Amino acid sequence: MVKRWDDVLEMALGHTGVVLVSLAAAAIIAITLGLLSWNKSFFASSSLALAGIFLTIPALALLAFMIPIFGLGWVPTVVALSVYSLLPILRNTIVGLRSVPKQLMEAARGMGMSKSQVLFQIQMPLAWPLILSGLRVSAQLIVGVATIAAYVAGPGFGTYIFRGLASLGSVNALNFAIIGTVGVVILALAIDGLFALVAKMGLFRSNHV
Amino acid sequence: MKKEVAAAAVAAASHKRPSRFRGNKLQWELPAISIAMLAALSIFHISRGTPDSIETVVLNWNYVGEALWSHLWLSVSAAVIAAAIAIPVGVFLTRANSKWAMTGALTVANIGQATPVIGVLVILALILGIGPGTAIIALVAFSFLPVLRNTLVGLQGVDPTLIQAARGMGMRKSQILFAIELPLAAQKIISGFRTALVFSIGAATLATFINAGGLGEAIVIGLKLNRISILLTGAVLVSALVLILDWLVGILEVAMTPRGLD
Amino acid sequence: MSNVSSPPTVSAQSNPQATAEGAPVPTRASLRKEASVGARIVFDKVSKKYSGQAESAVNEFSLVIEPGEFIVFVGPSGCGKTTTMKMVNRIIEPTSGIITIDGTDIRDLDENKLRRKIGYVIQQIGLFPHMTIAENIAIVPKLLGWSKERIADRVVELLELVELDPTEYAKRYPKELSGGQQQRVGVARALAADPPVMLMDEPFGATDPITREKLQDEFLALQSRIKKTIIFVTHDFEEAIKLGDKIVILGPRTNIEQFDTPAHILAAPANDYVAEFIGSGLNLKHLALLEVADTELGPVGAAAKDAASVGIDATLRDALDAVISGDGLPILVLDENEQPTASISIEDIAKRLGAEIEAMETEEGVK
Amino acid sequence: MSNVSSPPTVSAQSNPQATAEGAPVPTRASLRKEASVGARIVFDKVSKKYSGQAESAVNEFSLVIEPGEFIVFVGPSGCGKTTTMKMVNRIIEPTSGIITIDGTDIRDLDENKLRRKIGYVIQQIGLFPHMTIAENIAIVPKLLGWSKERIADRVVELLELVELDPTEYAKRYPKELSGGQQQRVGVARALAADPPVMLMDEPFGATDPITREKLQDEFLALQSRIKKTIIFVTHDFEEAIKLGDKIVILGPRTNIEQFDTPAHILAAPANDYVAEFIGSGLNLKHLALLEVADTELGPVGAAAKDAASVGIDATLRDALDAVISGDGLPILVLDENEQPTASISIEDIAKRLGAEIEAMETEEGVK
Amino acid sequence: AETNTGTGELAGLTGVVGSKEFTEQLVLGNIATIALNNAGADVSYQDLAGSTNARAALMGDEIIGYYEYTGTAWLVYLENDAPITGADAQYAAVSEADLATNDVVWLEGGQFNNTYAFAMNSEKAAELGVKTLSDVAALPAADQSYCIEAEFSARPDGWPGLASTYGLDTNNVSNLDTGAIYQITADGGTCNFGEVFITDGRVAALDLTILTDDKEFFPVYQGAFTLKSSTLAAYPAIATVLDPISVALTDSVLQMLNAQVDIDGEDPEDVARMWLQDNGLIS
Ligand SMILES: Nc1ncnc2c1ncn2[C@@H]1O[C@H](COP(=O)(O)OP(=O)(O)OP(=O)(O)O)[C@@H](O)[C@H]1O
Ligand SMILES: Nc1ncnc2c1ncn2[C@@H]1O[C@H](COP(=O)(O)OP(=O)(O)OP(=O)(O)O)[C@@H](O)[C@H]1O
Ligand SMILES: [Mg+2]
Ligand SMILES: [Mg+2]
Repeated sequence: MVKRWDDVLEMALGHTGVVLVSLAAAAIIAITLGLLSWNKSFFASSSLALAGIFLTIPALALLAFMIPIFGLGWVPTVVALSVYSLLPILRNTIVGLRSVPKQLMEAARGMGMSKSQVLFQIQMPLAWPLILSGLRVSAQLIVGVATIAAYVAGPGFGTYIFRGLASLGSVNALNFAIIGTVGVVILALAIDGLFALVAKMGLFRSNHV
Repeated sequence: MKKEVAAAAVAAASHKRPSRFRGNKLQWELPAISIAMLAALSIFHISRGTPDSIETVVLNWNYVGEALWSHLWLSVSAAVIAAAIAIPVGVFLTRANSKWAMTGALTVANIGQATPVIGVLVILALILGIGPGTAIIALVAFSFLPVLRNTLVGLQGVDPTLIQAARGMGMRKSQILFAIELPLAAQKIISGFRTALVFSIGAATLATFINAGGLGEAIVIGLKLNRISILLTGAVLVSALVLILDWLVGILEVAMTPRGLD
Repeated sequence: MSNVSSPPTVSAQSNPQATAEGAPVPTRASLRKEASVGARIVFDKVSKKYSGQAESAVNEFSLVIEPGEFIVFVGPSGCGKTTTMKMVNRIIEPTSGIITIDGTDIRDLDENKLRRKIGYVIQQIGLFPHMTIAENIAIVPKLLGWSKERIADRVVELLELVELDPTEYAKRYPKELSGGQQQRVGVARALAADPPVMLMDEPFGATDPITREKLQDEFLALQSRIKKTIIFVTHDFEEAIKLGDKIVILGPRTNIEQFDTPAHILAAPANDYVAEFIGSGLNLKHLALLEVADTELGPVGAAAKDAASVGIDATLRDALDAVISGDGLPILVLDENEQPTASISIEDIAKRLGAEIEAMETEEGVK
Repeated sequence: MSNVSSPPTVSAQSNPQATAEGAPVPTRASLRKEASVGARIVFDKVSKKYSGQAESAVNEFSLVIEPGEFIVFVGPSGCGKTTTMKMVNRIIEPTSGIITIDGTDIRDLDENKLRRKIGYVIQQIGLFPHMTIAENIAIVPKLLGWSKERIADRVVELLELVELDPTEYAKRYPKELSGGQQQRVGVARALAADPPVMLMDEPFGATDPITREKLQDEFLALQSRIKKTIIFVTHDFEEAIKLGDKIVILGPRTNIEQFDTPAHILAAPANDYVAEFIGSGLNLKHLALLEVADTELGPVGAAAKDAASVGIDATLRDALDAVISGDGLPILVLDENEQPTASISIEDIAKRLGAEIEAMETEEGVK
Repeated sequence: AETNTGTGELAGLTGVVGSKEFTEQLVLGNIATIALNNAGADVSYQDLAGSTNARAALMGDEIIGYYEYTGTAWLVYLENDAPITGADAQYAAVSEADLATNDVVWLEGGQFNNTYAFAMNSEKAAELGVKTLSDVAALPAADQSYCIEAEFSARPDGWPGLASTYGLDTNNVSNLDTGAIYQITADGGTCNFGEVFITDGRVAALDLTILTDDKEFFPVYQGAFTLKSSTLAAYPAIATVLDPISVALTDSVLQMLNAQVDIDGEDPEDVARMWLQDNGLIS
């Protein structure tokens, strides 16, 4: 097995990369969508519906559909992971923005803040803990889902996991599956730790309610 | 006399209140979209003419009905069980005030979320045997985190002056929890549950790999045998299930939201 | 307008400075314990320092409150009044010092049982937004397991007490009420289970003068029936005079500047700070505590026939108001049947006040 | 205590009832528009009915507020004061009726530009919990693009204005402040960008008398420099008298009971409701508006050598307070150099008040 | 050592050779890669999860080619209902149709047939005394428990046809993931009979007994290298390099190679290289 450590390192880096890139893309899309739609009932529930439907499309189907468009490798993986991770962020953004106390909204509007200023300076910071919670759920979700990169020759631990699962019963199968799975788990925890760290550093200061 | 007044107050006040479902609270677009999707699917099937021998295996009411039912059953019970565990755990963690408990529980939940469902399913099947029970365990692990996290944030976000007021009235911790904190955090917790439900419906497509039924079988057959009609049937039904269940929970949420908060 | 004087049951506190300096001293008041349902509350060198602040918000605060006393805290904003109150029902734990209720250290009491015996009107009102007004008020009675009918009756009774029409407001939610209406619901909620002790943090701050006066009168009537121990914070000195058996005038960091009956404080403010706090018209305020009936009056003839008049049960403040509304000459005093029975002049008023102040000063001197 | 009388620039409103009845009438005040930076606010039959309520909270409310006027709303809790204010800056849209500012229907104005010109102190304070005190105050200046230094200076200036030490409080979060401190931050925040119009909903309700008086004086000083148009809600009638150019006394559903200058209202309450609202000691309150300097005084010799004294710039209320602290006989009046210059007796005070009331009544009659 | 000298018949051929994710495919993919590079190409190897993806990658020109099975292509990509009996007939039909409709060329077919079969725990087989599927059909219903893949349950060459041909009892059938079937069948309990692929190394590794398809129900799944006709036109030597290798790949060869990976735990690439060298198929 030892000669495979290089593989493992490469997989770990690839896995982390693909997750972070996808998460960043998803966060930008979902938060933007949330900011645009939180007070428009139809728009909000339609985008939530869409984000929910994405989550039900089996990875295999989604990727088979994307290979002709995006080819193999990082691109289809990132696209797939991004659409999978929209829902938790989007839903929490919408709910978070909606649950800001009424008297604070009134105070803010009374000061002549435009809708967008109220949104960015008051609602966003107050909704931030919930949005962050969505982000962290999404991060964990796609660390796991990123194994599907194996379907399209993308990076990450998926190759090992799928190879292991497909050959269960043969000698190395469990090793493959375990290395892959443990890798995913360690990565997941590391990424969540990263969130905790960033939150502590104050970049994502949570509100002082 | 006093009682009459009180009774009158109830009667007088309750009839003039406008429906809590006014505005777009019913979110009719959700069932509307799903009906539109199902209609499109039907038209697709009707216009395609006679199915081939592979299609006939799946595309019959018996098969679809059973798959739909088992999918519904699996995913809903998994989401409900996840919530039934995650909410109390969340409550406990916000009380325990222990960094270790918090880190520990979140680590477990993170692992549950991050481990690929298919892997958990197959490995659990080898250990516990195959079937719906095993599938539900895997699905619960998978849909646990969103409920837990939102429960934590929801409870931590309750206005501290209200908790102080409640404490000042001599409410026991449990009473404050049930009468004040949980209702006020409900929207955020339910939002987590709705996410969990979608997770669980989506992941239940994999239950077929351990003989636990669901619409996943149609999807796998459609995919592996390249039969678009079967694939679409499975996928559209799963999506419709997501929309309709999410809609129902949404209705429940509006119905449960205390009027003072809407 | 009700006529208020220091309730007769209130015994003058033996040198209040002594308690302020920390050692709780036995007082005469403890002898009449059986007569009251309130509780005795003792603060003994209680301090609270908020983490992250340089100075303690409450600093070695000592005070003895006798059962059934209505104590008013006045003091500059930020001096620690709210903090002190919250330590009584253990919303906040003191950094040091001891608080006892009826001799028991409150730390030895069950938190929740303690709190159910203490009605608490919180400064931020703090109504529960997800409960109707009726539900908000019913919380403690429900906790205590009252029957449905009893609770319903009580809610109606309390809403009427705080001048809110039950048919209109019982089923509303807090956000559908005006600020002052919400505040009154807060008071009703704290009163719900008739607790022997009340902590009231600026409970009438947002109510209009007419309603406020009604509420004050209701409170005094209530208090004369069931003597609760009440700690009451207000920024309205006239309210303090009207309601308090004793007033605690606090300086920064809950330093006790003066702790005495309203009459004593008005007669002899302990220092400039207290005088400034009372504000202008010290004597005029004092007159509100004195009654025409207790004053040496002149004969009916001393007043002109068409002079203004004042009831015999009115306060001297009202009498003075009537005097200046004429030309400054004596006015008529009417008895219960609205018949002239005597006259009152500015000199009569001034003399009575002078005598009162002198009496207070001698009393101080004796102690 | 500062000495306040109706500011000379305030013209008596031609029959206020006329405006109350709906038709905005041109007034003399509009002639001095160029002198003021405030804005003219006109309510024309404005109503607001909350959905689900049987009756409208604000009912056909009409009022003309001239530029630079300081208008105080007083009225029972729940009568619609807050609702009326919120319609001015369009937090709430009226069910019917029109509000204009400087002649323009506010619905035709850009909401946000409108609001930035209107400082708003909300009743529930509403500080943003995620921002420090300094950040809370800096919001509007930031919106207006002020430079960093200018904002920092302004924050310090405002914190000092509201009696909070900037070094201590600027970096704190709202939850780390007492109730009264939070309220003062709310006032500072509304003043930040020096808006020409201010809506102040019980802004000093939770502050102690000393601080409150300082704030009131600051406000009057500010107002005499830059004349803002201010709508101010209070439940403290003395505050209303002290601050208001005019007072609007409201009944249920914002029915205007009386709209006039403090002096007029005190001299001639329009009806029993108004009298009750003013409370006891009507004449005594009125004296607070009159000055010793404007009164016909007696010779120095009329007072005893050792009689009490009062400054010439004091109010008659203070003078009366001094009179009764003696024996009711005349007291000395001191000039700026603390030298006796005249004497004042109860008759002098009563006469001056009588003359004042008569003058007001004639004025009323003429109109 | 690789002979990436840029000379040889296939100089200039670059890209990726693909495979699916199970052992036999890993070996085949490596064999093709090594052989092509040996002939002067500079290609890399990439495994993909699932047939659909491998095929999509081929159609999208993401890979040069990969080993596919005739039965799979005929039933899945070409969407036919029924297989064609006989390996050669099936091969001829597939290669003709795939070229015509998809421009996909089938090189010389291998001599292996990775078709479906039913297998069971060898002890259990001895105990029940079954050797053929007809024997199985004769068992009491209680002993007839089957584990199959979802896709097998629907395809005409799968369960429905098989059950009716042999008259199997269909009351106790579990749907399972391919990977899990081997282990669960070996464990016994859940099912006595598991659907497997004949050449899979785990058949030997887990000591499974294959039941003879005595009625020759299963179609032929003959492996062959598939690629786009345009690629072959540009590099006709691909066929000359790979054809002799495919011919050398027999059922028993693949079983052996698969077993080296699955049982001995060797790396597929090493296994592929050793076999090519040992048989003188590369220089
Ligand atoms: N959101 C609402 N929904 C329904 N009714 C409301 C709402 N807000 C206020 N009201 C009612 O409208 C009336 C006027 O309320 P408003 O807040 O304007 O009173 P206010 O004069 O400011 O009283 P206060 O002095 O107590 O602050 C009250 O009777 C109140 O109960
Ligand atoms: N949570 C806190 N953290 C830090 N400092 C606090 C906190 N709460 C209050 N303080 C500070 O402690 C002091 C006392 O506060 P407290 O609320 O007891 O004042 P108060 O007398 O009730 O004032 P007010 O009349 O304004 O309500 C104040 O200076 C305040 O700034
Ligand atoms: Mg306070
Ligand atoms: Mg109000």
